[in-house]
Amino acid sequence: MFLLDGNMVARREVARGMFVLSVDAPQIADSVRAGQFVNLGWSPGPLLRRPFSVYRVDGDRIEVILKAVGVGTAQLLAMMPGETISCLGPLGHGFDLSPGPTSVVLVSGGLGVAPMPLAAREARAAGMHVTWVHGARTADELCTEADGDEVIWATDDGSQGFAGTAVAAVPDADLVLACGPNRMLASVASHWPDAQVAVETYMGCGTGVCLGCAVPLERGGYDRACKEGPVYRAADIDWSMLPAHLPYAISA
Amino acid sequence: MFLLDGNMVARREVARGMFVLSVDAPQIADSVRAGQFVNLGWSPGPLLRRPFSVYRVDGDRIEVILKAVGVGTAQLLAMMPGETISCLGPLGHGFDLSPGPTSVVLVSGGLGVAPMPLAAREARAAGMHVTWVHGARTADELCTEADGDEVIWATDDGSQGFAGTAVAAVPDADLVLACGPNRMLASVASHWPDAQVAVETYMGCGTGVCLGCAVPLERGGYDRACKEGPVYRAADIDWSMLPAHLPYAISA
Amino acid sequence: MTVEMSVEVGGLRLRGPVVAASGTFGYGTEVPLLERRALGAMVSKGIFLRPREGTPPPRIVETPSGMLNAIGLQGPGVEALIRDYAPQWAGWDFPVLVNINGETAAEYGELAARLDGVPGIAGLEINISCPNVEQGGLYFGNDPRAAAAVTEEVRKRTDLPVWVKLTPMVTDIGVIARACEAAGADALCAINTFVGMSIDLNTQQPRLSFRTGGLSGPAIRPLAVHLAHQAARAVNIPVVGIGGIFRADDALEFLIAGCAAVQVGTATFANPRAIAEVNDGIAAFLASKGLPSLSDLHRYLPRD
Amino acid sequence: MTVEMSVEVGGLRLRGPVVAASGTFGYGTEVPLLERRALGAMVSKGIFLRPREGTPPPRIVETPSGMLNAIGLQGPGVEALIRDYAPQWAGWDFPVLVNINGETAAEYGELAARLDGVPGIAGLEINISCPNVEQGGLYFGNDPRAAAAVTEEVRKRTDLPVWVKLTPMVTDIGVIARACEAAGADALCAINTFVGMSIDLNTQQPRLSFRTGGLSGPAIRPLAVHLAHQAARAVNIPVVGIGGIFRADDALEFLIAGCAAVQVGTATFANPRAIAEVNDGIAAFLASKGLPSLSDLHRYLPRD
Ligand SMILES: Cc1cc2nc3c(=O)[nH]c(=O)nc-3n(C[C@H](O)[C@H](O)[C@H](O)COP(=O)(O)OP(=O)(O)OC[C@H]3O[C@@H](n4cnc5c(N)ncnc54)[C@H](O)[C@@H]3O)c2cc1C
Ligand SMILES: Cc1cc2nc3c(=O)[nH]c(=O)nc-3n(C[C@H](O)[C@H](O)[C@H](O)COP(=O)(O)OP(=O)(O)OC[C@H]3O[C@@H](n4cnc5c(N)ncnc54)[C@H](O)[C@@H]3O)c2cc1C
Ligand SMILES: Cc1cc2nc3c(=O)[nH]c(=O)nc-3n(C[C@H](O)[C@H](O)[C@H](O)COP(=O)(O)O)c2cc1C
Ligand SMILES: Cc1cc2nc3c(=O)[nH]c(=O)nc-3n(C[C@H](O)[C@H](O)[C@H](O)COP(=O)(O)O)c2cc1C
Ligand code: FES
Ligand code: FES
Repeated sequence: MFLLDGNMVARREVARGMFVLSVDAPQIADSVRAGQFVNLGWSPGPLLRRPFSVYRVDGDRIEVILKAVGVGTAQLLAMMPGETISCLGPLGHGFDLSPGPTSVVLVSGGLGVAPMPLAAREARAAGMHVTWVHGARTADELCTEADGDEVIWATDDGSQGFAGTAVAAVPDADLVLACGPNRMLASVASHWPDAQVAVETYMGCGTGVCLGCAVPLERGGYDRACKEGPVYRAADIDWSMLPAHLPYAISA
Repeated sequence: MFLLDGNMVARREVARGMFVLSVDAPQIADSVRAGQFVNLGWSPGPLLRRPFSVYRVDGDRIEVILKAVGVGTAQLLAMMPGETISCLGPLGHGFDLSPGPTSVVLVSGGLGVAPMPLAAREARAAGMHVTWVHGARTADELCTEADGDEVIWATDDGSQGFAGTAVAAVPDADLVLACGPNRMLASVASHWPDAQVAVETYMGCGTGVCLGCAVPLERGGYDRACKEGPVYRAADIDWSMLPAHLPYAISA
Repeated sequence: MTVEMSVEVGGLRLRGPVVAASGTFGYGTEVPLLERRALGAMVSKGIFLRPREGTPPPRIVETPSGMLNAIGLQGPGVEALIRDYAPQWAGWDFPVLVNINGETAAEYGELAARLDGVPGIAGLEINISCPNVEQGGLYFGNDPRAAAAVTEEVRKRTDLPVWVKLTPMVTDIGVIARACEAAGADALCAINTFVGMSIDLNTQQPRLSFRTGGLSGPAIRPLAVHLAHQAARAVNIPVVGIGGIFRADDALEFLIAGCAAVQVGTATFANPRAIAEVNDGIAAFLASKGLPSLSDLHRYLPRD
Repeated sequence: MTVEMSVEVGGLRLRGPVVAASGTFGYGTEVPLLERRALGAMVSKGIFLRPREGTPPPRIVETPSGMLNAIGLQGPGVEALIRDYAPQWAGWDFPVLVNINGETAAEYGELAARLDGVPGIAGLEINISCPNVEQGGLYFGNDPRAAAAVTEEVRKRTDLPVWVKLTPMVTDIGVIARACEAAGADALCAINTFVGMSIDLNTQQPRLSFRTGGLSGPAIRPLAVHLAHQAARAVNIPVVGIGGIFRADDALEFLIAGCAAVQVGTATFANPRAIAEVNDGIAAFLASKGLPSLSDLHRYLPRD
């Protein structure tokens, strides 16, 4: 875990209202694994840091992908290159992509695309064939930066690719990885109990000390999304107790 | 009184660490009188607005002069041209420069120079001869934009002009106008009871509703700096009860 | 869609649920920018029987998302208020309540009697966050008996609607709320400021000349929503929610938490159009949810 | 200039005045970035006799300059704490206090007895902001008798230093402070979080599953400084100031207001180096004022 003041160096739009920020954060870029996240702070900014999956790594830079869904994300997107963002990370426990499976499907809804480029990189390094399934409400909300051996688009309104949810478009594979609104992940869990899913919760600290990020478990009790998670075996979560109405979920 | 979202169009340095911001605010630029102020707000910014004298007017633009003395002023100076500042004003009761006197001295210490360019303009319009007396600790803290028929510099360390306070350098005149740390104004009051001084207080609203900006009066009771002030007849203020330790006073 | 925003609060019909809070709106004569059409009512700056000079400066200090104030209830006294302001209020199209203050229950009663029947004065708001000199300076609002005594005294001396403004720094606001209800209050206002202190590191003394001040602003909003909710659960008269309302969403939290109306204070300092924006935002929210009137808004008031 | 920063607080000598607050630092094993040299002491997450699952999510919500939390005192219970954490603490170079919680005074007493003499445990902090099941759920900390009863019970069952952590939502914190002092507390900690509520406009329900939560962070600092000051004026034992400390200047407000030491909580979430920065900033301030030691700092404690 590192705490770095990173220079925000660039921003690009990858779907309607969806942007990628690049931030200089060498030690984090070096050590981050797919599914891990960074907790970002800036000044003047909100009191608490904001958690974001690391989207890509480019040399000394990490990238995060986001939309403006509230005060913090709006401020991040209003920043100019050259401004400083404090980066705490890498945090949490990412996807397990150790060699073994021969094929993997990366399923994402909306901003759930965030951890997938790193997952694709690691899966390929482990010798897997990567199918990328990405869904959104409509064509112009699809993140254009697809990164799979095979790519399947899904839109609720049928405006591009498969007409329906990303989950409904998933082909057979040895391994399923998913990220998106908790509602979507609950549906993944019912199809593929062994899928690895990256969940979202409100977070206080991101480092395991506040117990704010409770993930209700099937076996009873709670885990910390920031420490034991955010990636879980889908069937291990008690989905009925995980809130589905976080802002991110609304906008996805 | 107007409430305008003004575009910040330019910034220039006029002394070490002392800057002038230009903000588009047509109705305020049109109607402001010397000694009046604007209450500035921005987002994300502090809860309360920050009061600043109008320094100059340039077409549709008003100018304010400031140093970074705390959170709010630091944020203002970190802004880029193109950002928006909410301007409430003109506020308060400025200098009385109706025709009559033939000569006026404008005495300022440090940032107390703020209301003087407008005062010089109005005094000249009323046919007065304007002497500009401006003091600071040292030469590079003097605001370089002098604007009088005659200009007297004063520095505590003697590095430019008169060695000593601005007050000590004041020549004879019909009228004395002063602005600066409250400590300095108290000294003006003891020399020229009829001087017009612009005082500073903490302000809540700037519009007369909160009673936060109390100015203790010689005759007892309190006036509102934002409504009856900020300009007073020097001898009308009970200087012993007016705090002298506001940040602005420290930095002047 | 036009939304019915009027509401009946403790004997007064307000055209909208947004009221200007005492001490943050002067006597209603100062803020020219405000769109008055949006004002449900106004509460005037707190008044005593006699004129008061107030406290020496500094009187205010900013804190994170809030401010402390110690104005000391500066004011001209009730006679000047009746002479200088009430006649103006009589011509306005929204009701004006006077915020009354005293050092003994009898003083509150005298004020009530003096203000009763004066044209322009639509109601009284009792500020019980005043030190009770007969009880060694303890706030009236901290003790259910003292709060009830003041309310009763005022109730006896006037036919005007009586709102009682509760103090937040109590162990159980429900107890005080019920005591005031039983003593004849027509509505309760929750809450007044919290006592706070800020220290100047240079002088190593409090920043405020009065040492302590009342904390207002968004910082206290979650506390205020909770206390207003507790008060609303405890009584059957309307509760007016106050504390840190800057935007319509903030006001809606109080309304959903069981308040009949809200007051906006500190926000007016930062944004002289705050009251209008809050009012219009509430109407827009109701419209977006398809609710024809404010009274159709769901109130969250479990009585467990 | 090196400044002497050590301080004696309620039976413990701390190398510096900055303590990690309960519930914001886990069991001290999680935050790797912190420069531990700056820790005066640490208070562990609140513990009950038996394991507790805690409340369902959402457990936290951000508010202006603050946050609400309702963790529900999730924890492994005292036996697991003694087994898993105390042995680690025994090797650390700063004292660890355990924050103890119960539903009856007897439960607090049992916890104290169980923790007494365990290597690695340097002291106890009694969290009296717990509902007293024998008193219908009223907080122990709201009633001087209940607060004293808990303190006495714990005092009887342990030789460890006993700190009592006061709850802020009381009419007069001085009364509770004196009751705890008389019952044998070695130090007082002021304050715990304030109860608050935040409402989700979409669901028209509280955002927290527990409905209410504790407000912490800079929003409450002016209130906390006032309450810590009131407590420090009321008693002769040391008071540890808590509430919204993010920077050294904030801590200095509490120290000048009469506190012997401070605790830093929420700040650690935003800045994992906060404790070190606060500690170093206090030393720098003392040096800049030419004060050789923390004990030379002026305390502002008028007893009028
Ligand atoms: C492990 C993890 C990884 C994430 N990765 C991404 C990502 O790559 N891209 C992305 O756009 N978003 C991501 N999110 C969600 C993102 O953190 C929130 O959208 C963001 O915090 C909202 O902040 P705001 O100030 O704009 O919203 P506001 O609603 O104004 O925030 C208010 C509070 O709610 C919290 N909050 C709001 N929404 C969420 C949410 N969905 N999840 C967690 N906390 C929330 C904020 O942190 C803050 O405390 C991730 C969340 C988690 C937990
Ligand atoms: C009528 C009037 C005109 C002014 N004109 C100018 C000017 O032209 N140029 C200039 O640089 N400054 C001027 N000031 C002072 C300026 O308002 C303060 O320096 C500024 O508010 C400090 O804000 P901050 O956030 O940087 O400081 P902080 O110390 O962080 O502010 C904290 C709080 O203190 C208040 N405050 C701090 N210092 C002062 C002060 N000296 N006067 C009033 N409130 C203060 C702030 O408004 C805020 O509420 C004027 C003040 C008044 C009352
Ligand atoms: C400067 C100031 C003066 C106040 N004066 C009074 C007063 O005279 N009487 C009163 O009952 N409340 C007074 N209040 C309290 C407000 O009416 C209101 O209850 C409180 O500020 C919380 O609301 P807010 O956060 O919207 O400001 C005052 C508040 C402020 C900030
Ligand atoms: C997430 C969280 C958990 C907490 N858990 C406890 C606890 O278990 N026991 C306790 O006495 N206080 C607990 N507190 C209160 C803090 O110790 C502290 O008193 C409070 O947060 C105010 O300080 P701060 O503003 O610096 O955070 C908790 C606070 C937070 C934010
Ligand atoms: S966010 Fe604090 S423990 Fe996970
Ligand atoms: S600043 Fe509010 S009355 Fe002057």
